[in-house]
Amino acid sequence: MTSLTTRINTAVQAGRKAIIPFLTAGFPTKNDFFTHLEELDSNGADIIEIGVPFSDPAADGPVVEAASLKALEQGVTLQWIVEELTKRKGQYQAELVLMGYINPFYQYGFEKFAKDAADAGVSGLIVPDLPLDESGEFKKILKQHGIALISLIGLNTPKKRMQEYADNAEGYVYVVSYMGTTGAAVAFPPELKKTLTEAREVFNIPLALGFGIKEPKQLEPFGDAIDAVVFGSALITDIEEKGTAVPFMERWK
Amino acid sequence: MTSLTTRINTAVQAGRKAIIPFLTAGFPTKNDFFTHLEELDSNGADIIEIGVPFSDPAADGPVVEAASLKALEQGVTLQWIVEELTKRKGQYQAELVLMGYINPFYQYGFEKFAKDAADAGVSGLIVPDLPLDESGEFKKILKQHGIALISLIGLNTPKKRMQEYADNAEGYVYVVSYMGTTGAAVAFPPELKKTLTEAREVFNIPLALGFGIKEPKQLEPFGDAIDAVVFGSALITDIEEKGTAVPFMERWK
Amino acid sequence: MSKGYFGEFGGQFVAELLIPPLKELEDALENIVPSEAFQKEFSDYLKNYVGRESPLTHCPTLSTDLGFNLYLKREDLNHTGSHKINNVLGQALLAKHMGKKALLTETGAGMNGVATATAARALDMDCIVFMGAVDVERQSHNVRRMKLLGATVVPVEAGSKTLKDAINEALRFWIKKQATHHYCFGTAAGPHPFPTLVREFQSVVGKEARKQIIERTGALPHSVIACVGGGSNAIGIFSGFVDDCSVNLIGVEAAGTGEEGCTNSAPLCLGTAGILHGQKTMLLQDADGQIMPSHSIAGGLDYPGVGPEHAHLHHCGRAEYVKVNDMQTLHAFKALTRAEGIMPALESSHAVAYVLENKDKFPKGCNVIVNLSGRGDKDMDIVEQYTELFD
Amino acid sequence: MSKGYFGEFGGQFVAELLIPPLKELEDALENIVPSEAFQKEFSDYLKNYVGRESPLTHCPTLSTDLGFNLYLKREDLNHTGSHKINNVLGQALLAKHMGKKALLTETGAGMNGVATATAARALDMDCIVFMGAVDVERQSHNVRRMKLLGATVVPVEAGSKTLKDAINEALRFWIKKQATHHYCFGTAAGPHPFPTLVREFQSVVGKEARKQIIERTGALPHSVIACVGGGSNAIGIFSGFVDDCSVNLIGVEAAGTGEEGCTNSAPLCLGTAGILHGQKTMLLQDADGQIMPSHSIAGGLDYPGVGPEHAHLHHCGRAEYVKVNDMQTLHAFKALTRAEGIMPALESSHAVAYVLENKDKFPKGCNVIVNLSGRGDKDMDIVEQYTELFD
Ligand SMILES: Cc1ncc(COP(=O)(O)O)c(C=O)c1O
Ligand SMILES: Cc1ncc(COP(=O)(O)O)c(C=O)c1O
Repeated sequence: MTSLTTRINTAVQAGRKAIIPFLTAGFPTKNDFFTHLEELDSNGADIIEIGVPFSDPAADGPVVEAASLKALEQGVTLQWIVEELTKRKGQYQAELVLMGYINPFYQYGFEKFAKDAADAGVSGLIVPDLPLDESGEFKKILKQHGIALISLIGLNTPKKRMQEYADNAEGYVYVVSYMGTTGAAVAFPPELKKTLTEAREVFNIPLALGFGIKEPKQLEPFGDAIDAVVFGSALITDIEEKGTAVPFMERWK
Repeated sequence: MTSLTTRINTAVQAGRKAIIPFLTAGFPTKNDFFTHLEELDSNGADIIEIGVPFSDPAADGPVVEAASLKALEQGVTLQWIVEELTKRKGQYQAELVLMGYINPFYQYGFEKFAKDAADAGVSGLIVPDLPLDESGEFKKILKQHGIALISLIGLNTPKKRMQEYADNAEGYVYVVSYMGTTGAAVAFPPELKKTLTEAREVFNIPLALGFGIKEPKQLEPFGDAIDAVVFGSALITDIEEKGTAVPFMERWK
Repeated sequence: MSKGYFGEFGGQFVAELLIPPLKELEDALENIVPSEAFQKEFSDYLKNYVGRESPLTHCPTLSTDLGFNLYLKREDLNHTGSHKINNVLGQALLAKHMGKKALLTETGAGMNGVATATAARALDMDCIVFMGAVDVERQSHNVRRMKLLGATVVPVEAGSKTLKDAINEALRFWIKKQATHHYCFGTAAGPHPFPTLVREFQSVVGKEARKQIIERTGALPHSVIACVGGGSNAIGIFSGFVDDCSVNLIGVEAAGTGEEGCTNSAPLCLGTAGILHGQKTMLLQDADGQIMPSHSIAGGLDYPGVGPEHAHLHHCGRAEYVKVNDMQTLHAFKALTRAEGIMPALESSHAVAYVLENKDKFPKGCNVIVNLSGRGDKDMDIVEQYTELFD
Repeated sequence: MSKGYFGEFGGQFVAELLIPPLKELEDALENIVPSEAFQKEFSDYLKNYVGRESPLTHCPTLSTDLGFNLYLKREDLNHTGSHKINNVLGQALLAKHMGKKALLTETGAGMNGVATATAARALDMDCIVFMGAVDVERQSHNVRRMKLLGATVVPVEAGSKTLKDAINEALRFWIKKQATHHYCFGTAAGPHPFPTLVREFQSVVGKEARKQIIERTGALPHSVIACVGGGSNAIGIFSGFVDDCSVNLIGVEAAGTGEEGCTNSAPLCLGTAGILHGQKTMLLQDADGQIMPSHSIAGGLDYPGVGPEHAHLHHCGRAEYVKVNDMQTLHAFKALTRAEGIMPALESSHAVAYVLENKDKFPKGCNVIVNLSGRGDKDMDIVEQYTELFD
């Protein structure tokens, strides 16, 4: 059982959902990013997803895309992220997960990345454009370095395919709440319940719900069907408005 | 022998070329046209060619075309020309020839036109877009009313074709001095001499040279090869400048 | 007097100075054109350069609406985008055989100019194009194409500064340059032998269409419909069916804005017999025989005359001539674009419009061919002025 | 891992949410496309709607200059003016068979957008086109054509506001609308099965060209040359000759302004391997794997990636990839226009330019085919900015 799984289980056992904020690395500036990371860490984050910016984030909505481009303009690279996290290793209570498109990892070198990321204290990776069929090699390397490759599933993922993911799934399962990109949903579609039920049957690791989440009451209908919640666009928007991550994190206490 | 032939022969016998000015009917205004016609008549014209304005004068250069369009704007029609000439019948010493494109005559009606034109004192007709092959019917009708249809020939008219024209030629032969439209030539091409020689062999009526003629000295090289001279564009330009046809006519005395 | 005549129409009403080059051309039409060598060369060009044969496209959506089968003869797919290239390539090739070094032509909408400039390049000849100054202004797109193709475009400032004046100027220029230049007349009009020559080169349209419709439907069509400017695309397709008495031939003229007495381009429907540009034909003219200005939203139809063979087919009743106005044309442009993904030239849209506006005249289930003489890219600027049509 | 791969390139690097529609499409490619019914319907459309086969035109003037025979495969004569229609009609037809109601696509220069909007009308489907805001601006002519065809054009304001961003946006939209919409990918790139599907529909170009050159010359050509943007016209013609080992296949990329380090569109010549838009391929990217902006005077080549099969043909050496810059392209545009009366698209002009600039690489008297992927009308505004070229 990876540290990510453990962390979520602990929260669930404490009668709450694990809290997983997402923040683009180097957003809004290289310095402020670490301030906000700190705020997230000391205000209830169980796991923090750090976005690795990419020029062509085809699975993201406008908020994350804009944050990503802004970070790139400021010279944020995967190497910078790994180096800065290495410097700060051990400072964070939350588990750290990197989330980014495959190409920057590919250019970094899968082997080198896995080693450096493990050294930096990263325990998981989410790659939205690396579906099951393409993930074999990278996943194996990551596993060798103790990094979990998180599976993403959506409303159109058949149970049979969930099973294929489940065979090798680690950490937690990222359930995409609707058919779309990050940050968009106003209401979750009715099929979501079925997806969560099936996922619960298939996977023996926790389920995290993400995409379009702004506030706790959105989760009420799901009860125990989910174990963790991921929020990104709404958080970024709030940080942009208020200059701090604290108020947004307060909502989830 | 038509009156046109007689008139030219008389001039030649007097040791000079017959003078044939061309003026567009109704140019520059309906009234002034008759003033200028008078000037031409009393200043040495043997024959006067009166242009019947047409919207699409495809054998004319810019000066005659502009005069033609100006006349049309002032409401000059073939009917008006015939009527006005009828009113003035007998006032002119010179023989009168109408020169115009075929369509206005066609619309007027060949038969009616021939009758009315004869009544108006017109003794000849020049139709630049009515070559031999198309002229049969109209020519016959004109002849019945004593009007000569003048033949036009050019530098590219083969001797054989001149002969075809000659079989029915009346009045005079209009020899076009160069390959082009009215008013353009600066120098006559060398082939002109040959054309004139051939024409003299073929035709037994006088030869008039036209197109691009401004002043008597242009004719010097031709000696007896021509019997008459036609000028139009240069005359019109002079009238436009000076408001009278007299000075231009003076040149030819 | 019957040489070069279609019934009472046609002839050779030109300056004597143009008789020799016309005779030279008559000779070429008689002796060079029918030769096997010329025909082979011409059909090679049509196949390998122009892209013939052009398809016959069935319009599924419109046919369902209409209750009968609408087929389009796709001259829009020819190199340079209209039927004009068939004629100019034929003439250019002939000119080359005749030893001419250059082509001269006139153009209204510019399609004939572009086609001629193109044929000149294909056959390595010079090219000069006369174009009314008003047309130069409103068809700037095609002027630019001609210039890119290396042609000299001469704006004609005389008269109404449109096609008829460009023809006048081209005739004038031809007088001067007849030794070196072939006048590549752009439509099946003008003095003999042009109407015959142009029909000859455009007859491939009718031959193909006849073969294609029989292959596709097993029978001759009920009707064949084409727009008529000078009449070359129409005579081209009609010629394939003129001997098939059962086939209705319908020529569609441009009614202009369409109200009583408006300026139009419909000499067969609204004109009288007269003589212009070397031919006796039907003309828009006043009682004194002065040619009237014409108008159509389709530049290529904007001519106050029409080829003499159409005047004859009209007179003897073998073909019917009708008219369609600017707004009907725009609606047809939109209807065909939206229904089938085919943007017709505004000229061709006239023919389409006649079918759409008169569907009751065609029996249910019959087959109708419209000659789609050109593509509509060139007309986008005009069409877009009618934004209310496209929302 | 080899499904959807060409050697080491290709794959299906997309969000999990796009796996189901891609699998659906794989099924359709396997089961519907090869069926006799589909093939018949598709080739009927190609023949009767698109106007295939397209001719193979010999260029007499340029061939004399070059010392060998230059032939052009005339995709410019297709309905809508480029090879794009072959692919989109195939995909639209397939989408219809799959029960989809609408097409979505991306476009750079607008040619794929126009073609897709057209196919949508031909098959009575809805159409939405994503286009970078910069491209909307500079290709307004094609935007207008799409709108006339009833398509919805969505300007994309993200990123560099060009083709790659339009693809991102189209992928995003497809996630949402996969139930009703088929993503009609415009070139032989993107996630499996698009590279295979697009090659399948473009292979008609190569099949025809092979048959035609053998008919005309009795032999296979020395070389086959095509411009490479995403790579669909190139893969279409290459596919006809890839098994003929003696035939040189040459893909021409866009070098942009051409000086060392300039922004270009030549990922095979100047890029490195990477992953973008669902595929592992050659890309223009920095050391961190960020995609770099691309540039070419030819909008349709302006893409920082390339279809994976080209990356493979490059890697294994079966095809050679070269590059040509903007000025060489303009000169070739002019040369072909003036020599043969054929105005090539600036994309296609790249392929022509390679031949003109490298004539010593071709043996005297040999036969060379250039794929003339599109017509140049759309590029007149650009070309005319270089007035010094055209006097
Ligand atoms: C597309 C198209 N159709 C028709 C015409 C009319 O000419 P015609 O009547 O000679 O076919 C033109 C003339 O430019 C044209 O461009
Ligand atoms: C005429 C033309 N050629 C080539 C291309 C490049 O695309 P591909 O490389 O897919 O053939 C385009 C793209 O728009 C095009 O319009």
